[in-house]
Amino acid sequence: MSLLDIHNLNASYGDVQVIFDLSLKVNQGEVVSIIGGNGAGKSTLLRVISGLLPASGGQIIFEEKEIQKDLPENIVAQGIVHVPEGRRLFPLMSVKDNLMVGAYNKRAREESEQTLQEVYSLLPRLEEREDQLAMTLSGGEQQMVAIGRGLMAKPHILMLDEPSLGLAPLLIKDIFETVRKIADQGMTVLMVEQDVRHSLSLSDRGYVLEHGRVVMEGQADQMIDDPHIREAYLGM
Amino acid sequence: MNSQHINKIALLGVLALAFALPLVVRSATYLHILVLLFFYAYLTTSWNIVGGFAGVLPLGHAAFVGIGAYTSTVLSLQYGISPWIGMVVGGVLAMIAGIIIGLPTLKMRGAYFALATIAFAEGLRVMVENIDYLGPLKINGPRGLQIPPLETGFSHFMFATKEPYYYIILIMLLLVMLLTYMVSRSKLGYYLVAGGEEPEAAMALGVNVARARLIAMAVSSFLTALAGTFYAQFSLYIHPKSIISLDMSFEIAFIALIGGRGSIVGPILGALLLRPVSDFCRIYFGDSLPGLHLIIFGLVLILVMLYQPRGLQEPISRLYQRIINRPQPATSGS
Amino acid sequence: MALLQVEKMTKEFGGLRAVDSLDLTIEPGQIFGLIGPNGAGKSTAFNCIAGAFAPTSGKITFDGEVINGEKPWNLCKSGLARTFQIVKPFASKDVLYNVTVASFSTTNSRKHAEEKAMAVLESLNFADKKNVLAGNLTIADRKRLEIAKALATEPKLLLLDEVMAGLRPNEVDEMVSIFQDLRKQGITIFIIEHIMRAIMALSDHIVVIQFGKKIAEGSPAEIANDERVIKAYLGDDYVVA
Amino acid sequence: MLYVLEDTINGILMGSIYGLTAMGLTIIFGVLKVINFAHGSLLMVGMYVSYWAIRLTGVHPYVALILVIPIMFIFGYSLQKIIIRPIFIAEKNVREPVTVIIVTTGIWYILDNLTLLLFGPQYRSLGNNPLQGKMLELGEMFISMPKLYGFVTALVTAAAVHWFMHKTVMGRAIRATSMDREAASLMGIDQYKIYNVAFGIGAATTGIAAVTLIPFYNVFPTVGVLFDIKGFIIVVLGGLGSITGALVGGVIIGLIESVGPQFMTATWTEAIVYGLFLVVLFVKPSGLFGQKHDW
Repeated sequence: MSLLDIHNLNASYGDVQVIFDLSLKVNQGEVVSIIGGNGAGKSTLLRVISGLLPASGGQIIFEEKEIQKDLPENIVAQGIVHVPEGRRLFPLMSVKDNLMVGAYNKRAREESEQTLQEVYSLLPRLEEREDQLAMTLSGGEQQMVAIGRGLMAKPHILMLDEPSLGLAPLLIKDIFETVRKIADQGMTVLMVEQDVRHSLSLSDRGYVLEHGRVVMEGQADQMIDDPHIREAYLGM
Repeated sequence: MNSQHINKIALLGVLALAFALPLVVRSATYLHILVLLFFYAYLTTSWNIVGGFAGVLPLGHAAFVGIGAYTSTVLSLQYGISPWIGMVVGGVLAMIAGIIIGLPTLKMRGAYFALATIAFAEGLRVMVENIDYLGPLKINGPRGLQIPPLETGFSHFMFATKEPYYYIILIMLLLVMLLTYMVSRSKLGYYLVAGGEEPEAAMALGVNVARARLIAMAVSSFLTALAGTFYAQFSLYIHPKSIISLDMSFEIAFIALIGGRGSIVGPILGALLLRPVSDFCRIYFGDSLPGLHLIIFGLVLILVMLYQPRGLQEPISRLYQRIINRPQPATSGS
Repeated sequence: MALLQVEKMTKEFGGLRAVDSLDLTIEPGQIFGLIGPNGAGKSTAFNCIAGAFAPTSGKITFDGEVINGEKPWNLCKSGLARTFQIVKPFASKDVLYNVTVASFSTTNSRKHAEEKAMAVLESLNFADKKNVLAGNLTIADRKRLEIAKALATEPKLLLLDEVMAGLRPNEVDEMVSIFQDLRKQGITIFIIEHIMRAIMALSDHIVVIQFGKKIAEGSPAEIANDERVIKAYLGDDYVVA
Repeated sequence: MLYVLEDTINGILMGSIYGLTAMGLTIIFGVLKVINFAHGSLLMVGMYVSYWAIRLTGVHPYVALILVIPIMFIFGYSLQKIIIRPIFIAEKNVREPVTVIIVTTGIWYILDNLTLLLFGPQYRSLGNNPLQGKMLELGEMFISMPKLYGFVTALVTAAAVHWFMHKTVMGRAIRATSMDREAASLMGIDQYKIYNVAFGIGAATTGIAAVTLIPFYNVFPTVGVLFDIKGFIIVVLGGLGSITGALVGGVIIGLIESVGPQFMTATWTEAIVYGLFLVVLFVKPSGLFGQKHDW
């Protein structure tokens, strides 16, 4: 049994169906990338898993329990943590307070001080800036806080939505390096990315989404140079 | 007989009933209640042009009632000018006030606009309470103004019985309903609705939303002030606390919200529902259970907002449609 | 003369440059595509042109007039119409009412406005839905309504912001043919779209932006094989085969 | 000259109490983004609770806080949970929750008139109490003791709220929710529970304000209306959502009301307050302090 198992998932915004009969799984300890062009439904998929958007059909099974009807706050409590697209930090709170809010769920709260030290040792820059307001950070630093905030929730699976979005190439390398470190510590990661090359190079497996459907899946190292991916992105 | 015919007959029937009512209702008390019912229906219909179609929430319309009432009363008491003329002057003054207040506030988010209108009305009330003389004009501060019933007759807008007042307010109500009906089918009406529902989209389609709202505000404040003159001539006594009161401003909004914002019949339904509650509670429970009608207003308001947020007009017109369509199932779409 | 000329347009949000010195030239009769990865600044550029906000610097000329920071309702009257990425129907009113709001921009008479609205609906094969409440339409129909509203303002230039997002493949094809028809009628089209298949099929000319800057422009075939474009979309380590 | 100084001091003291009465309004707005039109009624309820708590137990007015704070917290919490929450859920996708404003107006009408039914229209005053008529003599100036108590209480309450919002898990969760509801829910925060708590805290601070008022202010069913409108003015002056703004806005009003009568009849000061409000609304609708979360 996989850690996360998704069967025939459907989801809509109002009457716009965005996810069609989508199935996917993530095993314990894996890094899985979901890639695909703009508007393919990647972010929506993460929003459905984390409960922000209700599924209109299908099942999401996490640690052998159906969760597709649970509220976001309960899903976090069970160990699925979603680092949203665009960071979504709390702009007028300090870096440290942002991180501490991450440890809101009961499971994480008791160990929050210890987790904070772990996050600081992984991302030392955050400790230097712990009293700074989140809105005053650069884009790369904000993404680090967002990832750190996600780790504070003690995830069993960490879902990252376009961590490289809007960052300059050098910073993108930093971010992927961080993701690599987190994965090396044994964290299961489900990542949505546009940066095909980087994300697949640190993943075990990958899925390609197009129009809300899985059109390709496989071992990451085999997918990385597949010409079909280019076609999926550029339309010809 | 199709549903259009039934509609016409129903409309004529209601009109005939409204005009015939004073022949049946001989009690001055009931006639008084009916006059106030129409008065509130009129006010709410005027309110609806800006509060309903334009989708903002004005909560200070009593200010315009006050402007109308004071203008015509001062002009008639001091200069012997017929209240009918004073009525128009008051309307124009209220329109100017409406434009001044609307110019900066109609662009604001709803809550700010609501607060600004409340502050305007309250500020006006406080000022009237403080002013005995405005230049040569006697306002008489907190004591209010009494209109001595000297000469009756149409040109004096003064009558010995209630019936003429009944017909005047009925006709005023019908005219203002006709006007809102025409507005709702005009470019202005379309622009108000569009700007109220999706301002950004409306602007992209050529709608200057702020200007449309300002026009609506001007029309609405003008019409509201006319009722102020009526009220002054009907009650023969105006007083800042009663005519520029928050309670009146809120009651107008409540009637519209419960009846149905932005619909032509909504204000009438709301007034038919709430006014009798208020009057009968006052008559029968005024001493033993003071404020009962306001508790009922509050409860009805909350329930309507919870279960029929677009007002009672919607389920009632659905019910009406079902009744008139029952004999022969809906035939054609044209 | 170009219908729309954008010169050195820059838009900053609190120090962040969303659009950086962008130049675009749209000729009359063209279908002009603007693409770029997520967060590249496409929507910001679009919104500056459509008048939703004023650019920080630069010059936008439409039909011979400088339109920087012009109010949206005036832009509409001068012949520039737009659609919204998130469709914004007047939900409590029916389709005909929605389109009539738009056609009022050229007339004061309700009768004329309604007639014109009907003509637009018929041209889009949409007349049978005229009495349906906009709030009850399917997504494909809402997108169609969005286009009908824009057309009813009688535009010279139609700005389309992701009108195909959320459509099924056959609906996308239908949309593509609608735009091709519109071009035949002489309407110039400026389109932002994520569905590559559609934009590649439609456009005469495509500009690609990343980090607010233009990185490539040309015909669809040129764009699809441009190394910078491929790297922008697939990551800058991507090996271009 | 001395009179002006005395009036200024008393104006600042009374103004800080005004600020305290409006603090709950600003907290609730900061989190729910809703102007609670029933806020004055909350104050009125708080004053009746304080009045009866002090009357029935005979304790020093400020000791009654032990009862008033929890009662008002529970009252506010339940009001939000039972009446406002369903509307919030129904209007989840609406940009501006105007319906919620309307519903709070309904609550205002119900509370005020229910109180009228229960306690009648008469004015009640605490009468004999340890703070009644107490004056502090500073040279030749007389400073009202109950207002001085109120001033200190307002500052302590503001500091306590600030501490709570910054140093506790719940406080941080409230701040997070006020900045980004969706991101907060991704952190495991139940936004509706946060609204309940924020409403409870808003009502509790209003209860504290009621206790500071009751030693020198009459209570009657419509007492809230006076403070309701004053409260709107204060929070808009100071900037909706800002606690410092509420205190500063309150002090501005207090000063106008106490110093103004040196130069004009007292009722005119009220008109000036409305005028100032409209001017701020037109010129700087975000208020003097903007919509900053300084808590």
